[in-house]
Amino acid sequence: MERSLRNVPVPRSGSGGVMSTNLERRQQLSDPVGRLARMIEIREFEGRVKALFLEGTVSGTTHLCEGQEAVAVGLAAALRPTDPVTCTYRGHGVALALGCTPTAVLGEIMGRSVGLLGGVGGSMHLCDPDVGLLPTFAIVGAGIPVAAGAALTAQVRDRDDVAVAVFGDGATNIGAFHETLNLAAVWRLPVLFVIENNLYGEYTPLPRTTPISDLADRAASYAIPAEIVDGQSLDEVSAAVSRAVARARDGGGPTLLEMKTYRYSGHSRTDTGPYRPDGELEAWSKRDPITLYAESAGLLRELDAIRADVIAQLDAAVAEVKAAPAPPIEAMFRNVVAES
Amino acid sequence: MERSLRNVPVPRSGSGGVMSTNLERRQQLSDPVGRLARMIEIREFEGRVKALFLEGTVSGTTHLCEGQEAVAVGLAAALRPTDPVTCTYRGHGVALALGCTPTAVLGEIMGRSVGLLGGVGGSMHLCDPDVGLLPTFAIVGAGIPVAAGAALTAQVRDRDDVAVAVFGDGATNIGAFHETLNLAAVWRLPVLFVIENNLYGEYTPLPRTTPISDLADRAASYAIPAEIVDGQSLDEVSAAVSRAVARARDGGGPTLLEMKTYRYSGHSRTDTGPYRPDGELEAWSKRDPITLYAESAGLLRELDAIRADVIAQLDAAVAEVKAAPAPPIEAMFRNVVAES
Amino acid sequence: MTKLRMRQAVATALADEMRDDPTVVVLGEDVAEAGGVFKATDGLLAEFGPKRVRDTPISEMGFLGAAVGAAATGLRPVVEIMFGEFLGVALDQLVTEAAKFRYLSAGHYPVPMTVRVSVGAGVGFGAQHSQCLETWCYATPGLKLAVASGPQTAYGLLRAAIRDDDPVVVLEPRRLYPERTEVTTGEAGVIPLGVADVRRTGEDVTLLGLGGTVPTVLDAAEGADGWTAEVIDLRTLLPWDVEAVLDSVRRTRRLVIVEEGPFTGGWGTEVASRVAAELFGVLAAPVVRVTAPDVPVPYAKPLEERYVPGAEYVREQVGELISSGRLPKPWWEAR
Amino acid sequence: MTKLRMRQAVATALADEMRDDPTVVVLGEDVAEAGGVFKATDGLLAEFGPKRVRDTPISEMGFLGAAVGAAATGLRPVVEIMFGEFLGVALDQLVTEAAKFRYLSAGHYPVPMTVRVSVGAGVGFGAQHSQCLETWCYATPGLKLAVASGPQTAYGLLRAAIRDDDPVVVLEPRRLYPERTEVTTGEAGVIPLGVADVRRTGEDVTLLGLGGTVPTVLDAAEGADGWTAEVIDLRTLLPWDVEAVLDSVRRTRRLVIVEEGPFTGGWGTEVASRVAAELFGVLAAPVVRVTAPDVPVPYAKPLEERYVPGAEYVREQVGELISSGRLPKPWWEAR
Ligand SMILES: Cc1ncc(C[n+]2csc(CCOP(=O)(O)OP(=O)(O)O)c2C)c(N)n1
Ligand SMILES: Cc1ncc(C[n+]2csc(CCOP(=O)(O)OP(=O)(O)O)c2C)c(N)n1
Ligand SMILES: [Mg+2]
Ligand SMILES: [Mg+2]
Repeated sequence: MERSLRNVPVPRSGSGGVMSTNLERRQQLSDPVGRLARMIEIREFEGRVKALFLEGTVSGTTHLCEGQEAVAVGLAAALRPTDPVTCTYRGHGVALALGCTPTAVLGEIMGRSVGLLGGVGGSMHLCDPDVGLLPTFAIVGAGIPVAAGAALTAQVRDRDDVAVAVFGDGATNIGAFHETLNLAAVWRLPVLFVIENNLYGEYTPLPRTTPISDLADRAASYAIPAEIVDGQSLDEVSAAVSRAVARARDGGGPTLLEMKTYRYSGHSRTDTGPYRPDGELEAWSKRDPITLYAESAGLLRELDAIRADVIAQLDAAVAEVKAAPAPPIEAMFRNVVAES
Repeated sequence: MERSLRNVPVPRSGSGGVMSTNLERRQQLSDPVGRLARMIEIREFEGRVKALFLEGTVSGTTHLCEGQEAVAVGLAAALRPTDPVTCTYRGHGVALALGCTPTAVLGEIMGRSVGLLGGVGGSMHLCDPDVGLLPTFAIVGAGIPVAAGAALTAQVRDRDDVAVAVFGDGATNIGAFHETLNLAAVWRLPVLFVIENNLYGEYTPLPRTTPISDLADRAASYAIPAEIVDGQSLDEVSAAVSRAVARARDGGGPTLLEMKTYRYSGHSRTDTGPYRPDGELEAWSKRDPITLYAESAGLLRELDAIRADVIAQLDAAVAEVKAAPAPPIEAMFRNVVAES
Repeated sequence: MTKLRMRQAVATALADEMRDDPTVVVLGEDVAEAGGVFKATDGLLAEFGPKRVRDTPISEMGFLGAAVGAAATGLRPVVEIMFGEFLGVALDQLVTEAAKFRYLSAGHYPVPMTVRVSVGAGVGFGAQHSQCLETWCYATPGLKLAVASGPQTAYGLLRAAIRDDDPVVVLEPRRLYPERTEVTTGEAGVIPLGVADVRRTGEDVTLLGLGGTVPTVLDAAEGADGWTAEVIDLRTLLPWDVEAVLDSVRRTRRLVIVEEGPFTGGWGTEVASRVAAELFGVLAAPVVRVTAPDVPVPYAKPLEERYVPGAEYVREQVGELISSGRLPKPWWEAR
Repeated sequence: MTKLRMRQAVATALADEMRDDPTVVVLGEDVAEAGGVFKATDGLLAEFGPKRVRDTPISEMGFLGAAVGAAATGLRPVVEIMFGEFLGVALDQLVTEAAKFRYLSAGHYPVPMTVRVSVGAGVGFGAQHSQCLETWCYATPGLKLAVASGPQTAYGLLRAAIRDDDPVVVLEPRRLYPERTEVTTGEAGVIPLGVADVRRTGEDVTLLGLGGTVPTVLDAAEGADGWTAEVIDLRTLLPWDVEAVLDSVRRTRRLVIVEEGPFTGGWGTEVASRVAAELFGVLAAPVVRVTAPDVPVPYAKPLEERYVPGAEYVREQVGELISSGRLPKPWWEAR
């Protein structure tokens, strides 16, 4: 008995300071202003990451999610911090939405000791057990079965957690997607499969790799419920997730949710998306999730003030991270295996 | 140009003797008596393999297909010998149907030099390029993408071959199934996916691993046509395969065919199928493919004579194999890499 | 002490851990209702019920990945991979996810998962169901790998693996499942990971076996004529017990490693290269790797029997090494 | 001779083979329209069209398996695996199917398939996109494995791989894609598989590099003080050029192998164990493996830079070996 307690993740201390902690930040999503602010934060955060990458301050790679903010925030708002989430390399937005601080996320992206993993992970590897974020995955599809496993824990240990796997449209063509949806259906696991259908896998548009256009249709192969969701509407995202979560907590098993969304930036690094047809980006920008939500929540007039606030905080975070040291060489030897 | 010719499989010499050659045997399927005789041959062959296994003459493992004869023979009858086929470890029936001689198949199962691979492969590894049989697969699902690749060759080289993957119901839960159907759909490959749905994957009934009962329904995920076929009716199998083959040769792309069938024996080796509900085997036996075909083809009265003939030939084959030597030690070093 | 077949020792270890720790669950194809195709999970469903003992679809990537997620969040799953080769459809979850989860979570999501894998030749299963494949796990920091060599090690290593807070692969040579010996069960039977076992003492040479080659090596030592061998069962390959092996070889000054897989790139290269480097100048003869030839595992019985190194062949190689001081040629080069 | 970046050398090799042989096709994620994420297939779609140059879904098992089937029936597919780790979701098709097809078809269905794989650290891609993973292909009779070390070898080995009648994996260290050197193209530029290349002659030690460590090793030899090194680019790991390495070490009597991956179980164990055994009594010092430490590849720049062995570190290790005759400690043990 005692031994198994070692499995329970140890809460990590927030990066503290005057900023809110990760759990406080999660709590802020219960309020419309908090949700709007978080979407703006993600947008502005990604802009800064792009600039830092282009100036050479961030090395390796980054995958930005501007345009997809409503999915991240709408999802996080409908979950509890104890609900485990797996996500991809395109995870900055989900991490921030779940509550990770900009300092901790940017710190990781820039490989600094203030990062979520102290800088040994990088942009594709974010993690924060306090808010349910399992290590994000750089392998397409790999997080899908892992989320099902987290749901298995809930089922076996009689917890009412619901696990969530967030992944892209392109990931629906990989074997792990198929195997996991089938397994989750057979075992009636409390898990949500959330597709961020942003129309592209890297530089290739969906129709060139996938013979159907509504990926939610694939749920029929596993007899599980599915919904197509307007991924640009935070409220619709939250509502759909809430419905699915309620069913799962109730023993009703898995759900597949297809969020129709769009990424404004290219796939990664310096990609600008030259493969996109003219006007596509503009058309999607007309349904920008931040504007849509500000409108529907009656917050259009507060928008500038909120943005100014967010920017001030982000600028402070950027400064903090830039001033932070890289991890010591020693850090690469930690957490390889259990200390004996 | 010349180099690529090395890719063309070199026809192997049949095992000869008074028996028909593999290509002659394939030709025999154009005749109803030939088809009936072949189904009986498979039934009787498997019975002999089982006995040889139980007496200890066959080592390792065997997977028998009694009850599934109409799928094997109906399929083979609707294909050309140049159409490439991938099949599983449960491949004795398909190999015999395609034309491999009983001596060559049993020789392989018994690890003798007269076997299809000279005895280095065993029961799970049969192969005969003359009749289109690629090496059979011991890994569930592995033959599915390989068949798609054979179809790719046809497409790129402008051949009108149609490739076929034969696999079990259980294999529809593995990633390779999903990935390949999607790929074949996107590329409109001339390939048939043939599910032998015999209701069990090893000792586990389908409903315990799969949340839907008609596996053909999974074709919708890839927007490809599918049919549910009475796998106990040779004529229906042949008709469905012929329709799908015609579409594929015509550039119409892949088809998924679900053959509803049943294996009379257990999964492998000494398994007797104790996990099957009472009466299930008896119910299926009432729709025995051999009897059904003899009836529909008006060959009931010829049945005994045909069987006697088949048995005589099989007994001769068993004797031939038993008398044949094991391969020399040297054989294990052949065909590892190209001889330089 | 009770007499157990290796497959029973596995089932007993599982049951003992499941009784001690309610978070231990068992997953795999046909492990529940059927008790495993090798009967190594027999009786578990009856005792622990369908929540903790689960048959899976044929979806190795799916259920191995589920085990990773379950382990990271509060269970100790034990997964059965029926034949080693099936890891080839699921390796990502083992080496790229599970092995790196602790690192990529700053220690917050360890993966206390055990993966039991049946391996090896000698039972006539052919080229795709007979390999050992230890090297698929090589060069993977974060992963541990133990190999059973009979009922006692199957029991003791498995219990240690389940208790370990990192992902551990336990290979079970399938031709040993029917082997029956006395087994110490309970705490006294648990075998710590990373510790080799000197099975027999001797003077002239250290014979190192792992898994399926341990019985062979003991046999070879037993029948030796003119020399005596210290026999070590390495038991754990990742991490392996460098000190125990060096200690022995420092005394015997000769090392012969017996492996069941192909020569090129086999697991023994790790041990051989390390020992040759650390004991340079101490060794009286080159380190010898007695292995199978570089071919896929052949099916026909006489070929498969020749493929797997046998006790007689080991004795010949050792004898030649000791008498000549030179590297003996393997049988397939002497052909 | 033209100056080419390594990624251009790859594209040129592909184009040259595709012109010579209409059965050569190229498959992979984003290899067609985008010309590859590393631009190593740039221009092929324009010249050879969509029938022969194909973007695939994200389905490594599916398209690698399709390549196996295509190769067995009359094409010579070249598959791009974008990052080495992705083989973890498709390994079965490579090692259990492709590598054994010739054997399991009595020679009738060889698999002349080439798998190009970008590998290695040094570009900040983190723990799941930075490994070399040569050992996943180890102990796999039937498979060949070559590793590019710059534009010329990328060109020459790839052409040989495509022409080879067996499945060949070609690893391309991704941090070398931008490297630009003179390249001999055409027949004269083809490099046979299985043949190592002596890049520099010297007397005191043989430095063996593979892929990404070849530039490091050349650099180390260049700046050596008080000793001279013979530098070998192994070029092919399966099968490796045993004779060339033995020849060199017979002369220098010292061997230092430089690897980019973790110490335990790295590819160098194969070479080290073989050389130590064959040249027992000839070596003047133990064979040294200079490697990365046994940790996942860290992201932060100073850590990643320390992780990958650099020229200076190689020189230190060699210097210590030569002066002391003893095995130098790796930097992480000296910490
Ligand atoms: C198994 C695997 N194959 C390929 C890749 C390379 N890759 C990284 S992201 C990506 C596109 C994924 O597209 P999608 O799933 O739609 O997610 P998005 O990036 O659009 O969010 C690819 C192919 C990978 N990381 N893992
Ligand atoms: C990847 C993989 N996993 C598991 C197995 C073990 N196995 C062999 S046959 C089989 C059942 C397959 O069932 P099905 O696909 O329905 O075919 P059937 O045997 O009924 O013809 C299993 C699980 C395997 N060979 N390969
Ligand atoms: Mg996408
Ligand atoms: Mg079945």
